[in-house]
Amino acid sequence: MSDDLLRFAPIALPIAGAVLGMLLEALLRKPKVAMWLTVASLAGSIVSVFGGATGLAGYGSELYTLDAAGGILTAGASAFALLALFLSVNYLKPQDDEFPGEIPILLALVPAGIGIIAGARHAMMIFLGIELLSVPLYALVALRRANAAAVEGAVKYFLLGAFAAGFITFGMSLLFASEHSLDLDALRAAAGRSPVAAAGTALFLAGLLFKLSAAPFHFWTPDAYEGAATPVTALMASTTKIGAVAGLLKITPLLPASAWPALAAIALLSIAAGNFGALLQDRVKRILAYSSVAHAGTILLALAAGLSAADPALAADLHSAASRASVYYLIAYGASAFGAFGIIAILERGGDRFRTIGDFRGLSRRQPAAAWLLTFFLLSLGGIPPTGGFWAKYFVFATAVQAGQLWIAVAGIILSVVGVAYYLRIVATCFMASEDAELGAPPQGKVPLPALLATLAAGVGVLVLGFAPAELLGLIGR
Amino acid sequence: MSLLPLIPLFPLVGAAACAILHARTLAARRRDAGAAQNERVVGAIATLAIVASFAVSVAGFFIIQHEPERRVAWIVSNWIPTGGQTIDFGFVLDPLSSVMCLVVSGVGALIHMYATGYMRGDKGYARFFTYLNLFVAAMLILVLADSLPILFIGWEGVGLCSYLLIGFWHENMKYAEAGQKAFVVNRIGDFGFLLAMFGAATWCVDAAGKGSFQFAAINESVLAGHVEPWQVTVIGLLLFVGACGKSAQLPLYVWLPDAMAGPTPVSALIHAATMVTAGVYLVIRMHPIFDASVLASSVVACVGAATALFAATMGLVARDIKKVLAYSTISQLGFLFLGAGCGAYDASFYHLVTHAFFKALLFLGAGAVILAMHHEQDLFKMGGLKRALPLEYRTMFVGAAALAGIPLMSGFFSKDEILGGVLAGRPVFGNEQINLVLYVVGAATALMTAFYTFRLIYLAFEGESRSNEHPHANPASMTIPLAALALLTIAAAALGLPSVFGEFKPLEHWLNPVLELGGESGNAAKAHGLSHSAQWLLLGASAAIAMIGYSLARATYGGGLAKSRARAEAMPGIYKTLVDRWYVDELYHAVFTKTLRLAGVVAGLFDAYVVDGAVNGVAASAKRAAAAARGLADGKLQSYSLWFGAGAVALVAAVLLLI
Amino acid sequence: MTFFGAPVYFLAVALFALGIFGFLTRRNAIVVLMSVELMLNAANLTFLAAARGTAHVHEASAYAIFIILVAAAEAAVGLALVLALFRIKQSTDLDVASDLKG
Amino acid sequence: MNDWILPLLVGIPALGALAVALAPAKRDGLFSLALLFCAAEAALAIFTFTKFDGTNPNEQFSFSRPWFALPTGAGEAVPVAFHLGIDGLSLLLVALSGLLAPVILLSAKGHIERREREFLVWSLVMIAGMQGVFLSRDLLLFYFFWEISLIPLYFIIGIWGGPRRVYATVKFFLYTLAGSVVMLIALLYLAYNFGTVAIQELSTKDIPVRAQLGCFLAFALAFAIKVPMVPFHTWLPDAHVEAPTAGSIVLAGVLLKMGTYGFLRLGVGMFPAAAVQCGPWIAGIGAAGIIYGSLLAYGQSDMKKLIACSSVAHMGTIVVGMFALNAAGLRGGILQMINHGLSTGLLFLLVGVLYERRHVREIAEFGGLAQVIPAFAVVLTVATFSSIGLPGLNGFPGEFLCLKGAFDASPLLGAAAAVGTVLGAVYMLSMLRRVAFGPITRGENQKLIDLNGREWASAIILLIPMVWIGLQPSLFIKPTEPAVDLLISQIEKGRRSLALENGASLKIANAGAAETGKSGGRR
Amino acid sequence: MNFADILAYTLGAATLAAALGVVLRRDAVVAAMNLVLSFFCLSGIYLILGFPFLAAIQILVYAGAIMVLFLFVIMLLGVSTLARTPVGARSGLGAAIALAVVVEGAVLSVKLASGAAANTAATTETVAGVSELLFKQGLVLPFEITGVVLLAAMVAVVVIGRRDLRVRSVADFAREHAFDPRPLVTSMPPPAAPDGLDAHGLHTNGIIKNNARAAGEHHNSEEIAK
Repeated sequence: MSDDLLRFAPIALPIAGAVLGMLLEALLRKPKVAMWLTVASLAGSIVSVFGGATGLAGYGSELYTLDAAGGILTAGASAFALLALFLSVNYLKPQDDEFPGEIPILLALVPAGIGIIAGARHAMMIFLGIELLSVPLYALVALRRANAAAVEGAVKYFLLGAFAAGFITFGMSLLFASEHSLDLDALRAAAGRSPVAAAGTALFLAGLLFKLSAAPFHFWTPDAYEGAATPVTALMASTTKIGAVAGLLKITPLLPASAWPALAAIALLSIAAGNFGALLQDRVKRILAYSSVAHAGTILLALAAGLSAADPALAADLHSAASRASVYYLIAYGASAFGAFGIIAILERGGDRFRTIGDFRGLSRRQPAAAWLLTFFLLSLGGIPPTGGFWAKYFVFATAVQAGQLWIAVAGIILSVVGVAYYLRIVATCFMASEDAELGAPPQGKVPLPALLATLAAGVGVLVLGFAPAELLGLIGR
Repeated sequence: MSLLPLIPLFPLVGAAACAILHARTLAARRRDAGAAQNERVVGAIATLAIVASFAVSVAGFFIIQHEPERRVAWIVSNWIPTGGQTIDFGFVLDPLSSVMCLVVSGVGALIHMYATGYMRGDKGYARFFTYLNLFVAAMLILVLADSLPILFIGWEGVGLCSYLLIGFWHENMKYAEAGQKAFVVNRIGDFGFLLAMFGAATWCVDAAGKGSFQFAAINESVLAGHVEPWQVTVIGLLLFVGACGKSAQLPLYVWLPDAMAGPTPVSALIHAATMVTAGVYLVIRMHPIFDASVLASSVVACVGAATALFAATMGLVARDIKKVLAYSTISQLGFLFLGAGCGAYDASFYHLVTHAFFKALLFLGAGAVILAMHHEQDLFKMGGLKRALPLEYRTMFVGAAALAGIPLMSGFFSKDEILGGVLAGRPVFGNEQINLVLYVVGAATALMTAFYTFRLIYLAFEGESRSNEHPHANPASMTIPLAALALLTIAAAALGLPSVFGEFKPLEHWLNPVLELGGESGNAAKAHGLSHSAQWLLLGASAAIAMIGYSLARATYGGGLAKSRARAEAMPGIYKTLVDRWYVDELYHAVFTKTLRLAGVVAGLFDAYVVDGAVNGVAASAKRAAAAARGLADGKLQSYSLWFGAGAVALVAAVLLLI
Repeated sequence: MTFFGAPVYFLAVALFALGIFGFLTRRNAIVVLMSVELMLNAANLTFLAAARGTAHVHEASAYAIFIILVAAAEAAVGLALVLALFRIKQSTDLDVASDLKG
Repeated sequence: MNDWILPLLVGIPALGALAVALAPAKRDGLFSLALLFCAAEAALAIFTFTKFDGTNPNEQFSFSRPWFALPTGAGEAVPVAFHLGIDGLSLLLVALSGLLAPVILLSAKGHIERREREFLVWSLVMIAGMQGVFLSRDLLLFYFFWEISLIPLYFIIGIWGGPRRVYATVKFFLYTLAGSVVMLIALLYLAYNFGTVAIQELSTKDIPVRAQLGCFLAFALAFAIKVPMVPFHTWLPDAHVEAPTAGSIVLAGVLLKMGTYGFLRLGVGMFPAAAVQCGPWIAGIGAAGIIYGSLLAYGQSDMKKLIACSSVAHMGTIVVGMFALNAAGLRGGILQMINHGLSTGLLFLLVGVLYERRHVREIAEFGGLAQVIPAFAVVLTVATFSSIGLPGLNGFPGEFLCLKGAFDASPLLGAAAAVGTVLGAVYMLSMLRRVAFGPITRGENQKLIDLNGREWASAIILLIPMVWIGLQPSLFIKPTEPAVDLLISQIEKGRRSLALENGASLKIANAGAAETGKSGGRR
Repeated sequence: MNFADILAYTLGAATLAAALGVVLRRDAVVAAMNLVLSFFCLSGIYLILGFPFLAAIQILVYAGAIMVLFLFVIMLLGVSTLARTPVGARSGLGAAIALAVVVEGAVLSVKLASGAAANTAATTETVAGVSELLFKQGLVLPFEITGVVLLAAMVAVVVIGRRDLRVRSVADFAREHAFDPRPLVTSMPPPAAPDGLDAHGLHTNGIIKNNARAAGEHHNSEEIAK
């Protein structure tokens, strides 16, 4: 019995935390309780993943079993949700006169959804996981419902999300119609046999690519990121991709191996759309949003490579390489993106001053620590060596080269150099503004401690990944 | 043997000492301590260093007598390991280099003594002697080197010192430009020398196929025939390009007239006695190459003759006393190459030695005149100095006589030997007539030389004084060297009397081991070329040429300036071109300097707009794409969903097609 | 020719296409939400049509139920958002919500 | 046994950067702390040079710790190690960058007034990055340090540079990054197809000629941008003009050498067949670069830009020397890397001296300085003549060997490269004349003060090795000779495999091999 | 073509007509009614397909709960405002995409139909069978998860829909939250940038474009300063 409890712990704990939190919130009217409860449940989820919740068989294991990579993804999502909670603790207080108790509940449900997707061995589980992941996020984006931008962002995110849900369900129905089963292992075995199944997978894929914010489906990302409050954006930047990639890792094998060029095309399109979109941007959150589109493209590059081998033996190798690369990328990119948004959240402290690049001018003189930390995160996003971002990019392109797609790798990596240009622009504004240029508005009030801790935690994560990639690689590999 | 390395070492130490003193005077000047007292010390150190080196050279001269090959070689240390061969700091004292050492250090010492007087009161006194000592050291290294790269050290060393000394008064931009021009033209010559060096090291391989930079090895390999003829010619020509650069021959002579910007002792030492002869020394040292390749030696001869004639014409009309001597130096060097080109190496070396003496004498005399006339250099503003400067007049007269080739003077014998060598020497380009033509050119040059030499004497010393300054006497330290050089000029005649007066040829006999390398090829061919009667005829002709030149000059310039002016106007066209130095300077300026500057500007523009343009173009196109990408996101949910729908449909279609 | 062969799937695809058409062309938030419902119903129909008469009957209806429940959840959140938008913009026309751009 | 040296060589500046970043000391306290670390670095570099055993061709003092394994499917993985080693090829460069460390600090003291702490941190990180590049024996580690060394210079130019600094520094960063990412792809290709990223193993493994060519071209692109070779050089003048003096010294002194060192170690070392195949082309471009660079320099009116263009020409000489692929050329290439570092470093130092006093760099602004500041004029003259290649100073041995190598490879190439010596004299001496000689044209030049103690110290640090190499180059060339001979045997192996590849049957191959063997000059 | 087929065809046609009505009618209320009609027809089809339980659920949940919610919201927003809802600008493109989906769908359904074996064993769906799956074993976990999804939806709706504690009339709330057209970036006119530097003190002709113009030209909703 204890095995089953342990097996479900990574997703059960956050859900339990949310429900209990809601009850206590209703009864005791003290938001602090819900917050600490969520913290405990998320921490419990992380601990349970490393405590051996992965790879166990048991009740309902044909529907839900966490493997090593899935475990890392769930733990990552829970960690990022935890950090987002810390980030938003007193971010919103000045705005909405009392801290809405529901935020911890919503924050707890997001990693639960991702855990479900990560462990899913059944298509419906993936769909439900996506829904459980998305609904709280819609609410979180629209948190400051008095702010027109937030509501607009949430509406766009929701409507396109519902549209994607329509595609996913119809895709699943086609899969069921042709294979009469939604069990992923059965479907993988039948991959490529019937066109209807392939079309169904493609539709399912479209929904997931929306969640990943890949190229043609990415237009919601800048608006949602800009509309939402910065801690929520930090959460979205780091976790939505984990959920999407967890789903993609399970759905792409259903596609016939010969379909990899489609994925590769979307990957390159995303990198280009993301990088070129951000090049002339003036508002920092939109820049980071477009950069997340580019990073989505990079991950897709690895997944496309993972798909491309015809004979089964090489296919298995490539798929494991692709999943290793993409999981590493998610954790490294997630930490860097979270860190960058964390810095912006600390600087904003609830206000809306640090919106455009102009506000960052001469930051290195006013807030040197913030400037250097932001630079570190941006370098990691750009994939410059001493940071985790470098190894992430390295492993992705390693998978592409292993799959023999040299020219696609070269194209992808040249486009990513364009990406570095706009990170440098932000860094240049912070450090290299001319002496006499008047500086952006100074942030008022002192630095909120929990937010600082969260951002520093992300920084340490990126640094450790930068200098010692072996640890995480080992964890994923096992 | 152990003291031979001291020869180049003394001047080096002297240079270092003067440099330190200069640095102290700089510091002292700021506290304006006694400069004069300092000058005496510096002058003494510098001169002593050269004298010591001269003494060791003399000792060396006697030491090598007893050596089997009259040759002593020593290696100081290894220098550059080039993978194949290792280049060492190797030096050799053999008959050729010992005489050169004697000339360099001897004349050098005298000029140093003269300079102590000439430069008195100049605030760069110590700096001057540092450079002068450094120059002598470099020249000695050049002469004593036993391999091409070590010779190249001396070669570029003297180039550096001539750059520093020409531009010594660097306050005046024109002098600085003259210095730069000298170095750049030398560098063009060095380009040829460098390639010749590599060619020799690569192609002149010994029996075992191993190349070497050593003179001995190269000469021996050329003689042994291991080198293909075209390669020998290429090396020969490239060596000659280097020699032209250094010895101011036709294409690369333009820097010498401008080099007169330097103080006069510099002109005397560098641009008359030592550095300019380095080219001839190189040709003589590598003579097996020129013997082996008819084309190379013929080119040397013809260029020599052409330069001699060309420079002499310009000498006729030069107004500046030092410019006259400069053109005469170029012309005499042309003579040397003419002789060397026809195989008369000992004759041209003999003329080299005598020329060193009397040209140095003339320059020092000119210096004395200039100093006396308070730095006035224009001949037309001088005159009647005979009475004021009697010693200078007599010594310069001796020098002029030697230069003009007045019979019984050393110049006469050495020039005659060369002309004889031309007639009896190797047929240029394979046929005899060209030798005859070259002889006629040589004779014409000799005539012009005699004319302009005595033109100088008469304009400067004869007639009535045309300037209002009253010349003051020069200090003893300047007059003693003049006298000494005059004696040397006269004594030099004894070094190489023509064979018709009996077999007393110490210089030729002394140089045999070096010039005998080729067995037949050397001067043996010349010895029995001319019969006694031909030799007498030759002597007579040379004497006649000299006397005609002397009398012509006396006639035109004897009666003072007015009459001579009239005669000059008689032929305006030629006079103008000669005065403007055949417009060569303008030609060079237009051809080289302007095109180079234009090329620089064009390269700059090309770089900024084409190469850089491409880079910025990439950035601009990226920005255009970025603007387009931003245009797509127009904020309307409908367009987002259209993209979504289109993407989904495309994806499904792609998957269906790719199954 | 029996309705339950190809025609039922035609109907499902038609419903799905109409849902997409409604979503892409209508600018009224409510109608857009209704179109999404249509697409979800199309999926239900396909599930059930595929499982007709087979042993997976119960499985298909379970999936249909799940989809209906999720549709309900989506509708609720959607309408809440529409209301919030209306309160800010006094209109449900989606072009009004186009300030975030670039 | 003494494998502690190399990690310390990289560690000292890194620790120094950390110490300076955290130390609470006030303004010049920080500076002396940084100088302490730099002095230690210089001492250790010289110590390494002396302890280096000049007879053994392969790497010494190697320090290797497993870092991580890149799984390449089917169970096995490519071991990536933190593997440092020094051998003949990198010895001189490590010594140079160690030596330049104090010079950078000393020259920075004068003109870095604001934000010293950041500057000191960045320059120390820069030095650590450079040493890392020269010492790493693992391709991935090489790439890791290669990109890390970009960041400090980005900030040094960006924050303390001139008016167009942001444009210049972004251009420098992106240009170099674009080249190096292509190298990353080639690096990955090698890792997957040959199962190792250790440079030593890759050099011994005979890679098929076609693959060699592909990888070589990818690596060559990255290094050509870094050297810079002519078509890719436009970032250098901008970077130099905008960089502060210390930035210019480190950029010209060491950063450009990473390109040539890369060509040597990775280009020729690992892909000899491709190097033999592309050698003449690259040498040709190098020779063109010499002439083009010299013409560019001649047309400049800004002193710093002139020296920047001159270093394009000098680097062309090094490339010509190296890709002559013979004993003399390789020795010349390696030595000339050091010479260029020293002479151009000194030239930039002197330009910095003038800039600190007059805050202007146009040559026309100066004139007749020899009369006002004679000591400066003397050092400037020595630096000019060293960069022209006057025998007796350090320029000559290097240039002589490069040109001899080029001549041995092909007389035409030798002649083209030798033209550089003449053009070099033209533009350098005209610059020297317009700056130091002639009358004093500007009033402000009257009151210029001569070199102070600090400036003399940094100049002396550079002058001593310049004269020493000039007089006794064998001391510096001897230790590199075994490694160069090893490289030559590698090239011969490349030639043979290339001949095998081209010659269809074995017979033609033998004839071909014999032919190419005998007359090195045949192209 | 027995009776069931005829009935199925008619119901199918009716559903299609209703769906067209939903999509094309300009009036939202009529659209909602059409949707309800289509749900009823669908439940009829489910009955014929042999899924009585599903037919009931369709009516109860879809028509009963969700459509009521829609109508409630339509009423709340005021029927008049929803009378004339314009069609989107680029509806032509939307139609094209829908048509493409129809074509692809048709192809697939033909393949699907041919593939499916025409089995006649009419094992109709029973409530027991479904509940066995949902509550005992088989699909229990997804069912629980849908529960959590519904919970999440509830919390989300509460967060979004929460009315401010300070009760104010809709009018002044609207005024207070009206969108202030001031451009998002208080982009003052770019100062005369010395030698080509843009408003941000950054170089213009390099990669950093002069985006003061770009920032000024698009206006954005400024967060209403509290």
